[in-house]
Amino acid sequence: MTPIKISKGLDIPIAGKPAATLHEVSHEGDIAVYQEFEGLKAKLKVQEGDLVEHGQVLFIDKKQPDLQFCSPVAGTVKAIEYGARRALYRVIIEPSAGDQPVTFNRYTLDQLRGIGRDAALENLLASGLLSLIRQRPFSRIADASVTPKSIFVNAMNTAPFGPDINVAVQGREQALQAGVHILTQLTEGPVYLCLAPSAAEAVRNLDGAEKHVFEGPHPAGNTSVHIHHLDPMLPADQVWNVKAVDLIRIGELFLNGTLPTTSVVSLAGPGVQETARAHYRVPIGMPLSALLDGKLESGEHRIVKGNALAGVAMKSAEHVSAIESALTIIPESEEQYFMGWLAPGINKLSASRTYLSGWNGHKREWKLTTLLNGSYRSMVFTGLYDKYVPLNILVDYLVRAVLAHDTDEAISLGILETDPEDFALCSYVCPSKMDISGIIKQGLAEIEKEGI
Amino acid sequence: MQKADRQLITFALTICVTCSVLLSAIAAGLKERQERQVELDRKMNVLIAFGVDTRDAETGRRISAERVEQYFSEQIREVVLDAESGREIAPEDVDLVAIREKRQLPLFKWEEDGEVQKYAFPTSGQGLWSTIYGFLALERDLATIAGITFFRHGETPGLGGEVDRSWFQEQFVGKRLLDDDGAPVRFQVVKGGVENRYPDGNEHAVDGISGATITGDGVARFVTEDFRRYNKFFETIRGS
Amino acid sequence: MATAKKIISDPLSDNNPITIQVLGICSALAVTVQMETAFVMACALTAVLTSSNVIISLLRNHIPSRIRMIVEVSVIASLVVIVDQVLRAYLFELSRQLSIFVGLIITNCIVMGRAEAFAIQNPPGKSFMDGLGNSLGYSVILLLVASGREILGSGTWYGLNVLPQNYLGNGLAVLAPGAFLILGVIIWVQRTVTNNFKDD
Amino acid sequence: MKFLLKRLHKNRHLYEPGGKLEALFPLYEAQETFLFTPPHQAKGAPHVRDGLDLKRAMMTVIFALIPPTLWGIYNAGLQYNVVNQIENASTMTHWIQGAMIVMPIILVSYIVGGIIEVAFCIIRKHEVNEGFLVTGLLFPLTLPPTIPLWQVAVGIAFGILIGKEIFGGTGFNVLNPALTARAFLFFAYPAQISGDAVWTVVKADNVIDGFTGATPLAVAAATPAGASVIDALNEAGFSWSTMFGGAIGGSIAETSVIPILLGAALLIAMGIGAWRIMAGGVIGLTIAASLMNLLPADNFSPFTQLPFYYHMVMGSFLFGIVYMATDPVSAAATNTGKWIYGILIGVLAIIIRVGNPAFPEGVMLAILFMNVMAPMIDHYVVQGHVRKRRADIEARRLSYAKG
Repeated sequence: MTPIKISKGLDIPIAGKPAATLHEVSHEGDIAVYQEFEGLKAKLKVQEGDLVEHGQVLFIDKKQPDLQFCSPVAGTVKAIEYGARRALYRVIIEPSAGDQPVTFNRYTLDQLRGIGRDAALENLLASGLLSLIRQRPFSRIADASVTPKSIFVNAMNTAPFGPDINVAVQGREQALQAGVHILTQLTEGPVYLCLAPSAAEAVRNLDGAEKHVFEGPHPAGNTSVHIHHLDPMLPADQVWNVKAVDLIRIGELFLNGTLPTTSVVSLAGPGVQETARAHYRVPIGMPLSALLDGKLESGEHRIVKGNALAGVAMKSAEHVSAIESALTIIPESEEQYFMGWLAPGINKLSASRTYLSGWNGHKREWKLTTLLNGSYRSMVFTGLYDKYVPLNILVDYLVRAVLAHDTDEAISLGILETDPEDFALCSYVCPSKMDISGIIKQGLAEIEKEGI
Repeated sequence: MQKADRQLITFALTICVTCSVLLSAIAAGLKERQERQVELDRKMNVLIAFGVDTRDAETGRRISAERVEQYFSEQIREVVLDAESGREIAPEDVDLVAIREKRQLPLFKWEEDGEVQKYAFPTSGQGLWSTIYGFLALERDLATIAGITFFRHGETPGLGGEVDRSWFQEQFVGKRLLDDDGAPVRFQVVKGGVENRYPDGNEHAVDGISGATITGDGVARFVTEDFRRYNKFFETIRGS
Repeated sequence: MATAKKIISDPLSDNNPITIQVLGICSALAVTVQMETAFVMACALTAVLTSSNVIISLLRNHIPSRIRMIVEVSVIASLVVIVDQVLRAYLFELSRQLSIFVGLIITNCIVMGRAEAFAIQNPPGKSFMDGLGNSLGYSVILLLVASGREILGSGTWYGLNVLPQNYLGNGLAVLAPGAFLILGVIIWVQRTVTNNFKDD
Repeated sequence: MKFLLKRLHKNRHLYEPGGKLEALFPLYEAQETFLFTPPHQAKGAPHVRDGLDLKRAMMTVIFALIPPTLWGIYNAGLQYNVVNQIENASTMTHWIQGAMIVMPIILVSYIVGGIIEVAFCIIRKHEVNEGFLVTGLLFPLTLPPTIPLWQVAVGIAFGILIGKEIFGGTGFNVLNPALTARAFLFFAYPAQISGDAVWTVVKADNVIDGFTGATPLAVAAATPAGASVIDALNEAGFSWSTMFGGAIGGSIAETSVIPILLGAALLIAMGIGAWRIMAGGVIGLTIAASLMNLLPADNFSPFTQLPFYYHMVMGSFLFGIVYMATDPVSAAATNTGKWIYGILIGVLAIIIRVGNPAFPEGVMLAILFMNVMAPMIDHYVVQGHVRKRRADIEARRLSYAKG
């Protein structure tokens, strides 16, 4: 397998890479299930005080009513909380011994090679795990009524930081293989498996998928890059994608017939004590406070669900996500440096060569903080962004088209092939400190609303 | 033919006829005055070249047409020369096209007490962007410049456009177009100033306009050339 | 009469033919180097515009609509030629400086525009007011631009020295782009002050 | 430094909304962010940010301007001392004399420009943008040392008002403000700046024999038909090597090639200056000048016969292409666009220089003209990209479908 080499991009040398070790974490207390999907309108199926079984439906998607979101644990619905505009925020469940877990269709590994699309979708919808599969364009939950052109499995991670599939797959090799088989049932096209050069044998030897190795700096591990190089999309195309770590859970569902209760989470970032930077198998929905207790450095931190580039800041009172398996902890900072514009820049990391660190600083690790390193300014067209997006896209002009609400232009410039996370590096390097990902996200939302 | 069409044509005809009659009448009525104005303008510029103050010192207004005519009837005599032979042409042979092509050369003589004191002739030529028009007046010796005026041009304001400024024109007064042997010189408009190039002075050169070398070169060239055209005639006068 | 007042005042700022409708720019650029030429041009345009408005208004019920435009042009052209001839006979030097721009009043959108937009459907009295108002709107801007250009360019105003003798003339103000710039600044200031500027 | 920061913060409340000096917040912000990096945090993703901000980027341009500025100061003094025949002038006296000539020009530019910039920031209630620091230095460096100070003030005021603020401020301007300012002076007061006059400060009563002081471009443009421009230049004291070295009269920072190349190297090394534009300019100039050389010498001005390596070191070409043409706000932004933009600047500069005797310095006009054209170039590059992109995807899918 000759690797596909990606040259554009940047590996940010941020400290806090998670070790390749896996620790089991158990939890006795309350569990929370979040409505964490953008654009999803939830319809509740339980009330406060109800007893729920493991695998029982908590809420459904109004748009795709077959898609059910289920409880990962048996217990009592302790509280239902709402966010802005009375939208469901989360359901808190106090675990107790259940009578009978809700079961799903169970298959052997061999059966899975040919169960057919309908059987595969039935389990995925009933369990809610279809929500782990995303659909391009717009990166929404896969639409069961659509047969995708192809499916991309992302078995690599180049962003700082995410779980390592080599660690997560340990002991779950069969489940991952089962997941790949299920995907082959969902599309008539190929299932692509995108691997890092370091992929373990268990991942490398998976059966049923077309395997490709991607090599290079971030965003070589982003699905958009894989799609772009393997099977580029035209505006009318629809493609599904799923992360390999999530595919393990899908495989477990089909092999065991019950909803998986745990997921592998990577805990990383400069805010985590060095010894605690590792992978954890945790009960889905457990409180962050319980997981993070005693593992962080002193000081104020930002807890990020996902990686440092594209993740979402969380409150410490929140819980482990059901769909995102990375936690990144970044120290907060408001430090002001004297005459920063004059400093040689030995102690300040920059990808630009205006700082000394831009010349050789990427060889060592940096304890980066949330400091913006500048002020917001108006956009200057420099072509700088293009160096960080290996997608044959003129980023400046795409951004301008979105800002001008020129959706036709944005589509012809290729916005539908992208995901906001692909532009995270642009925001990272932007001297005007623009939120490029946010602009692209807004553009995608506008196009989705207007229809293509 | 329908009634509407007939009305339309009648109306159109009426408008056309009314307009043309009105315009013809006005044009005919004003023609003489307009021609006088053109003539007056030309004469005014000749007077300026001769060094007559055409503006009233107090009011700043131009002198009256009567005064101009008075100068021309009393002190100025206009003749036209044949460029080839250098002789005066009979008034009936004067041809405007030939004058424009410089085959016939108009010449103005300034007379005092029956004697010619100064001569003036039109001079024109290419500057940088446009043709520059002017009059050049000579002293009685037919070599020393008595005055020069440039009254029409399209040069860059602030650069070549400075040719119509008095500082530029006044330097010409007293300069000579013949050398010591009586041969016509190549007159010069010197970039960077006469003083710099000729520390001892030069009576065949004036200071150029900074930033307008080509305009200056043009002026020097056409003044020299036009003088040479007239010089054939001047030699006969000097000879007599 | 409120409407008559409005007919005159409206084109002065809110609906100024030059700064708001951006018409008649060509002559505004060409004749504004000095106040004198600008003033004569303003008078010429006022004469043409008011009389063309009045004449076309008088004829409005007789003009067959099929040849409406051509009649308007004939009237305007005749008036312009008359003005041009008179200038040549009585203000020769100025007419030479104004050169073809007096003749080009024929194609000045303001004149034709007012004839089409107003005079053709209003009585002579009102049309006269409208012509006068628009002429004034045009003249004000023309004279403002000319003031700016003459003062900046030559240090004089209407031929009178208003700046110290050793003032160095600004050559840009004398060139046509200078008129563009001054006009642009006038439009900028006017739109900022009246907040008349609408995006899209 | 903690002490200084504390003092700054102590007064901050005065300038914040509701404070007594609320209207002057841009001034406070400017001084605080001049002294200290701002304390802002990344609001959302990405949660870590690169160290580079626009202030640093602009300061890099200023650093890159230091070598030509220093040379300009030295040279202004040197020219003064030579022309005025100052006896026993040492290097030190050149420096002092030059500083006395050049520093007031730079100061006037900064003070007048700064007042206007801050005034607009206060009216428009936004932060003082650092772009003005570059404009305020670039502009005086393009002026001859003989420029009257009032013209510097008028020029920078025009450049910032008409070149920038009228369009809405930094980032929205079409033209490079420094060049707009220079073009304004060029057309408004041509006698002082067209390159034909004496460009060395001369004491009123001390003019030496034969000193004409025209710049090389003026000499070249005025070479009479039939003569060789190189000979004319040599006669006027401008050999290729003297023009390369730059100890001649000219605009403050444009005369010497070496410090400009130093600055260019710094800009390219730091990744701030667009090397494609610089390279494009050099290529465009070379092509255009070489094509001109092919014209029959008899029918055209001798200036057409001048080899490109002379054009390269004459006038403000290098200074313009390195510092002015690369201004990211007014230049082309696409990579292909940058090549086209740079090449056309080079070509146009030569055409204007050689073909238009009234404007011996074509670089400024070429850059301004291409500033206006840059959005159009980019538009076509982007449309080409869109077409190619789609064709590419379709072709790849087709080949994939075939196996």
